[in-house]
Amino acid sequence: MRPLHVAWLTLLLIIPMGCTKRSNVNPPLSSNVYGAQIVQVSGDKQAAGVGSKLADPVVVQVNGADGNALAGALVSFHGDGLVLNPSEALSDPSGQVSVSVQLGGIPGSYQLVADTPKPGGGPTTINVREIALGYQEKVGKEVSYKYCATCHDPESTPERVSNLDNLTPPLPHQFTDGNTLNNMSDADLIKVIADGGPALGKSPQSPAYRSTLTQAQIKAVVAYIRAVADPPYQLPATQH
Amino acid sequence: MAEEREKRAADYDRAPLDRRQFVKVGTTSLGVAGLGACVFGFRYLSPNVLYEPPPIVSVGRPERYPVGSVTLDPRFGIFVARVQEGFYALSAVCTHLGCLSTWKADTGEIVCPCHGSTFRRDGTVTSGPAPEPLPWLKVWISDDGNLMVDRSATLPAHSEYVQA
Amino acid sequence: MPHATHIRNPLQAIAWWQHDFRRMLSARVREAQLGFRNTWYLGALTLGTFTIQVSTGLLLMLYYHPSIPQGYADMKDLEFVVSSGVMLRSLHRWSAHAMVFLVFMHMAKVFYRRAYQPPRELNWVVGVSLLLATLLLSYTGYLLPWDQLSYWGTTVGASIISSMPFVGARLRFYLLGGHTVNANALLRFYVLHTMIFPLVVIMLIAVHLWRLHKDGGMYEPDEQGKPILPDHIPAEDDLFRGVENEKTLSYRELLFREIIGIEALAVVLLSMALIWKAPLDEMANPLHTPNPAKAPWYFTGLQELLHYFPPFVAGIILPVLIVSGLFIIPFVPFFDDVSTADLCRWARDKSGRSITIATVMVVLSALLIRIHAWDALLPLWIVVTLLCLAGRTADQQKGFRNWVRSRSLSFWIMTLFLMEAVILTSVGTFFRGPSWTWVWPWRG
Amino acid sequence: MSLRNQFGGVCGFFVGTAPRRFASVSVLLAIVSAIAPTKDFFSQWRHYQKEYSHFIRTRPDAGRLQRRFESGIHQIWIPEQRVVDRCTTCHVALQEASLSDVRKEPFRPHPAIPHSLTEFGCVVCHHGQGAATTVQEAHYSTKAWEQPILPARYLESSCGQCHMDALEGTPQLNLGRRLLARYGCAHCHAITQPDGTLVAPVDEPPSLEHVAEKTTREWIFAWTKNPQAYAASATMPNYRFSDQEAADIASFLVAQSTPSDNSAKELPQSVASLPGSDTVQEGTSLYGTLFCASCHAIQNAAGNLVGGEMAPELTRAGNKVNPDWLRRWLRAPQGYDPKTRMPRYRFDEKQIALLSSFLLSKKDDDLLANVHLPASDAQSIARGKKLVSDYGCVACHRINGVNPPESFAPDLSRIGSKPLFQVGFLRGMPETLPDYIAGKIHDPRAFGPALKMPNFSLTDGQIEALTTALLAQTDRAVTMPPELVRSSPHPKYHPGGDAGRLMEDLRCQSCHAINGNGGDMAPDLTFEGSAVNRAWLLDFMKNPNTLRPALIRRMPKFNLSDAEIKGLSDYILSAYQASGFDSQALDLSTLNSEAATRGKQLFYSKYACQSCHIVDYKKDKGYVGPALAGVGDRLTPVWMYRWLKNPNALLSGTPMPNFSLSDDEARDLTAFLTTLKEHKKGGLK
Repeated sequence: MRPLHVAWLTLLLIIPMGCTKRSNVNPPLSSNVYGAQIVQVSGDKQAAGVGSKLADPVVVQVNGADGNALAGALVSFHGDGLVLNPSEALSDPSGQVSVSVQLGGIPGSYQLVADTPKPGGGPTTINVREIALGYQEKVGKEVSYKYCATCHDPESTPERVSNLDNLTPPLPHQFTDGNTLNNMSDADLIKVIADGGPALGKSPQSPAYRSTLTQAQIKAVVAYIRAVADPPYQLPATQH
Repeated sequence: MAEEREKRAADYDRAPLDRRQFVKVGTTSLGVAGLGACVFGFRYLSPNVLYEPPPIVSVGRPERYPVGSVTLDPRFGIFVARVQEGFYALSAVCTHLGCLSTWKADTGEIVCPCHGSTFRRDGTVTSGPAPEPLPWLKVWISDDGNLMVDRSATLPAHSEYVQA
Repeated sequence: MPHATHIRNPLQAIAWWQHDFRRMLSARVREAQLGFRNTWYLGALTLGTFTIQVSTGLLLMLYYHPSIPQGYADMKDLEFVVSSGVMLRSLHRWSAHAMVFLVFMHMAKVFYRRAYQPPRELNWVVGVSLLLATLLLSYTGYLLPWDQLSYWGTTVGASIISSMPFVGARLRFYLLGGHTVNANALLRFYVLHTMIFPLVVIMLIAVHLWRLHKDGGMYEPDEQGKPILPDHIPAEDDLFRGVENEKTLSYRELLFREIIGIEALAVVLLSMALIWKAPLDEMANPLHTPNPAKAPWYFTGLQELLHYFPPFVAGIILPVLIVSGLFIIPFVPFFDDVSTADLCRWARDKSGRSITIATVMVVLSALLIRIHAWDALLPLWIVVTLLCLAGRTADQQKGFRNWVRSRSLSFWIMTLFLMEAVILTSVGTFFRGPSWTWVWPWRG
Repeated sequence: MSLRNQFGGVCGFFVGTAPRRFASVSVLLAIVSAIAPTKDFFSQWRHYQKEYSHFIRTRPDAGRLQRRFESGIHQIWIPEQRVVDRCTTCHVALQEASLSDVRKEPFRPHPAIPHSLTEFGCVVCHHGQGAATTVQEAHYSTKAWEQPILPARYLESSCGQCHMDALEGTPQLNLGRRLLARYGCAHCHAITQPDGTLVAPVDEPPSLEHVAEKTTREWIFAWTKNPQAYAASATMPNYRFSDQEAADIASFLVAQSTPSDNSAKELPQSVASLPGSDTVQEGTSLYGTLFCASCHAIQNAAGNLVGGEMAPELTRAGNKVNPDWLRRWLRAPQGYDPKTRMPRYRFDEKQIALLSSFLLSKKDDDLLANVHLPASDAQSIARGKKLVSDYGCVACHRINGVNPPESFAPDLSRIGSKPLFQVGFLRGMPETLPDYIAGKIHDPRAFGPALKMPNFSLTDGQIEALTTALLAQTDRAVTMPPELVRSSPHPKYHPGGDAGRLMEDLRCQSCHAINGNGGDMAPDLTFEGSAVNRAWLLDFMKNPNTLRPALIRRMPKFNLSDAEIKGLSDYILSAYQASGFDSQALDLSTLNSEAATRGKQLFYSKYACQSCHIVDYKKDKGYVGPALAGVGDRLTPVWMYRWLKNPNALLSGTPMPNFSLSDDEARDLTAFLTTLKEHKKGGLK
């Protein structure tokens, strides 16, 4: 008899608790518009400090089967370690949804996944990569903006005009050029930064920074190059 | 029914004490509890953290120590010495009764202020009551370029010199 | 005098040893005295908490430095790195609360059993002194963790002291070793808590037990409610004439019953210590007074009084009245001799005394209403209601009303005091929020 | 029934007789007292250490990791700094660089930073409770420890507790500190930094003592209502005044205004007196050729701001200024506001007329179209005066008859350690200090409509940066031992003498830094006297041309007289000398033609200098560094030589790398560079 009483009491207590908890959650969005395709509009591959909000929102667009933008489609966002606002939304009249992204606290790449339900069931998804910079990568970014970017970055900004077009071939690689730079070892990168292009048989247009930068700064630049590499840099298997 | 229960309880109360059983069970249980308390006490009494300098200490940049110098680091009770062959470290704790010895630069020897033991710069005893030479301690250069000494690791004398 | 050859096991040895040792505990007791209902074992349990306090306190002293801020850091170490340290500290804390509570209970129980009657009046005085010593012991220990709770609790307590006329400020200065609660105060409280008050308490306990034995062991009233003294025990009851005029071996019944009781209490306190950690706030910050700053719970009743009355009244006059009242109760037979029936008789005739009593009640109520002390008013009116009830009751009626009728004046005084203490303390502890305003504890 | 009986029976068995009671209680006591040590054994940190020792077995360097791992509670104890950090008990692998690919907490190694773990411990930077050995107590806010772990995005603030100078690794902190000074936070709030100095505001809000001369009551009304409507880049925040309040303030400001020194001066001729031609067109091109855009910005047709941010945006200047005032201002800005950063250009009458006509044409007819203010009366002025003093306008602006307020806004020197009990959080916001600070900057009035702090139009990134900078203002930072504070001295420098007065008049230090004082828009002049040749300097002053073709911002032409140029050049050449430059570091006779030939070789092939510097405008294209055509005229050989050997020694922070040239190489390059001369007709006679 007594255990039964306890069970009843527990049930009576638990049910209202469950109910109140439920009522705090917003009702999930729903939509009966189904997109055939989801594409990324802007905001990918941004780099920001760990835990920071990205400067620009990530914008994706839902297209219908005819390839035109589709309004009112449900798009939901996920991402390990990311704080996403909103986590789901309906596409606006131009078929777009924008989401503000706050990076996680661990340096490295983060995948933002946006998906929308397909007409036949199941989602269609797109992956967007964002980059969180730790202390070393931040130092590398500062150093490379000051010393490297004028030649290695083809984009000009109000503060800095790109010098890339003024160089004679072979032209420098962008730091995001993972296809080339991922194949170079850390030691080689350090060497070419410290001793200039000729150290690896490359162009003398790349000066030697051994006496200008400290070893820590050079390592930081390498860390930054690794962080922004596209496709992402994979650590070689450690041999011991 | 309630009366019955009361009666039974009263019976239990009145039941004559079986002294042997009583003592056996009681003391055994108390013994178990006491033993537990001893284990507990042992664990409680041994501190899990120590507020002492760790055995491995950094004595700063190697450049601080010129060749031919013997420097007492009183924080850690060690001598850092540099000779032509390289660096070595000695415990500054006199092997006699544990006083902190000092380096006399004018006479070039290590002197214990308590009972007058004197040592050479390599730790060997020259006079006084000290029964053993000052032990050599393990020295190395850390990744960030500081001179490190492990006060818990002694070495045979003259076995190892560290290059800056 | 028992012989060493009689001793057959260690427990017996303890009992004999105790018997020899200044006869602190009677070797034999009358079976009638052993029942739980008589004492609720409150004295033994209090002694048990004190034993726990001493043993845990000694262990805690091994990790405690009475200095700022190390004292607080030691609390953190006890919590985080000392094996079972947090349990030990919690045990010390809960058992301190339990001790204060049990001492109060013990006093009330002894009082309501009229166990203070001659020849036990001296032991009653010792008991009241033990109550005060326990409060002081607890209060001085309250500061040692050096967190916000303890710092401000102590500060509030110390300012109650300073409200004494003429000597208050001076006394506070000596107690704290300065004008504020600071490093000196911490050291002084440490010495008081770990040396002086424990010694005082131990000595008082020794006297208390010795007197207990001397006054005929545990109190047992006869039919008329008068105490049975050793030399009044009827001869036919005496089966152990060779040893003492008592019945049962005390080591076998009394000691074991009490040990079981103490063990059970230890189980309860240990479980509490395992479930609830002793509170620890942020480190003491003299620049920030938490709102409300509360004294330890056994002083919140006093603090509640301070909210209503000027410090001189609440901090000095009332406590002095209460304490001296407690001390003198056994020495003034008047309180015991005047029964409720007498009181009612007074109330019925139109003599000056009835008017006096009525006036006292009305003036007291008016005063409490004037200062909005509703919580203090409540027990007063309950007592007045009960008295009126008793006054309207015919003689020889049975049941509760008659029981009320047969109480003495001292019963009413003590009941009023205890009710006030319980109500004021619980109001001060649970129902007072920031700036000592009324709050409902269940509303956030 | 039977259950109850059974229950009674069971109870009876355990508590029935006194021995059983005794035994039961004793056993219970034994069990209960065993719980505490058992709990201790199953503690969180042991769990993590066990997990770690399992984890490292899967690593290739398992043996080494195993040897370096020691179980038990670890602590970093630094008595001098009161640090007792036990974080390493669970974060066991902080010093294992070989685990750098691990992303699982608490086993990540610490990234490489300039400090070792044992130097400051963990809590000094990361906050949280270092003494704790449970996850909850160590990381989160508890009753016994208020400060939770600092979120990663504000972590740079911890560096700012000691480091006052801009570090490479702390872009956000650096930005935040710049913004603190730039947005005038320090006008109202006192912020004492770890080195004991107050944050000095760098914005210069104009004096309003003569404001009626410059603009109208209507404009002041519109501006006060919403500064950003007039100029999107306006620094002045929006106080959300009501129409009535804005009108009262405008009335008061006009009423308190007094005539400036300028008002007594003769009025320069207006554009109406110029003969014919398209004056606005001419004025526009004059605005361009005078490089006004170096400091002032104007919105272009596409809505983008073009120009510098040092001086006010001029997009709608025509709505604001009184034409007479503008012309007097262009002639002598200091006559109106002695503290202005605007130089006194030696404009001629025509230039003033053209420029003013151009600026007056920059207007937006909608801005003031709907502003119709009633005539101002005494009550309105009185109300305005009260508002002005209540809202602390004089903390920034000088206004007649209102004294600067004292301790007007809370001191923020220790805001990073503000106890949470002092903080009034908004409903629904996370109750942490960073969130509170960020929320307060984002929308101060949300914390109470009566609060005076205005709404600054800041981006999320700027708010994050400001929060970071403010979080650096901790108790620890303020009480930091001076030997730990890293701060470079900030000497005050003002050039003296006649030349000094001229330099003040020209506001050289608005753009150029000298001895660590001044702007960073133009080259540092500290060692200019050692660097340049006299003839070149004279020529340059007369007709400044840029050395960096890629730059939009350039040195304006000041129309200096020959005497002024001569005096100024002499002063620069004698006063701004680098120490030890007369040494015989370079034997000029060795700079011969062979050396120059070798130098040319080095310049073009070995060091590929042409990738950044232009020598031959036809061939070379690099424009990272200044053009070197004519550098032989400009720079002295000794300077060139020393510069080539170690640029950073002469100008710290220069992007020019140190090539570690040998003495010979440096000499040869110098020889080559000295041959680079522009054969122009010389400057001054």
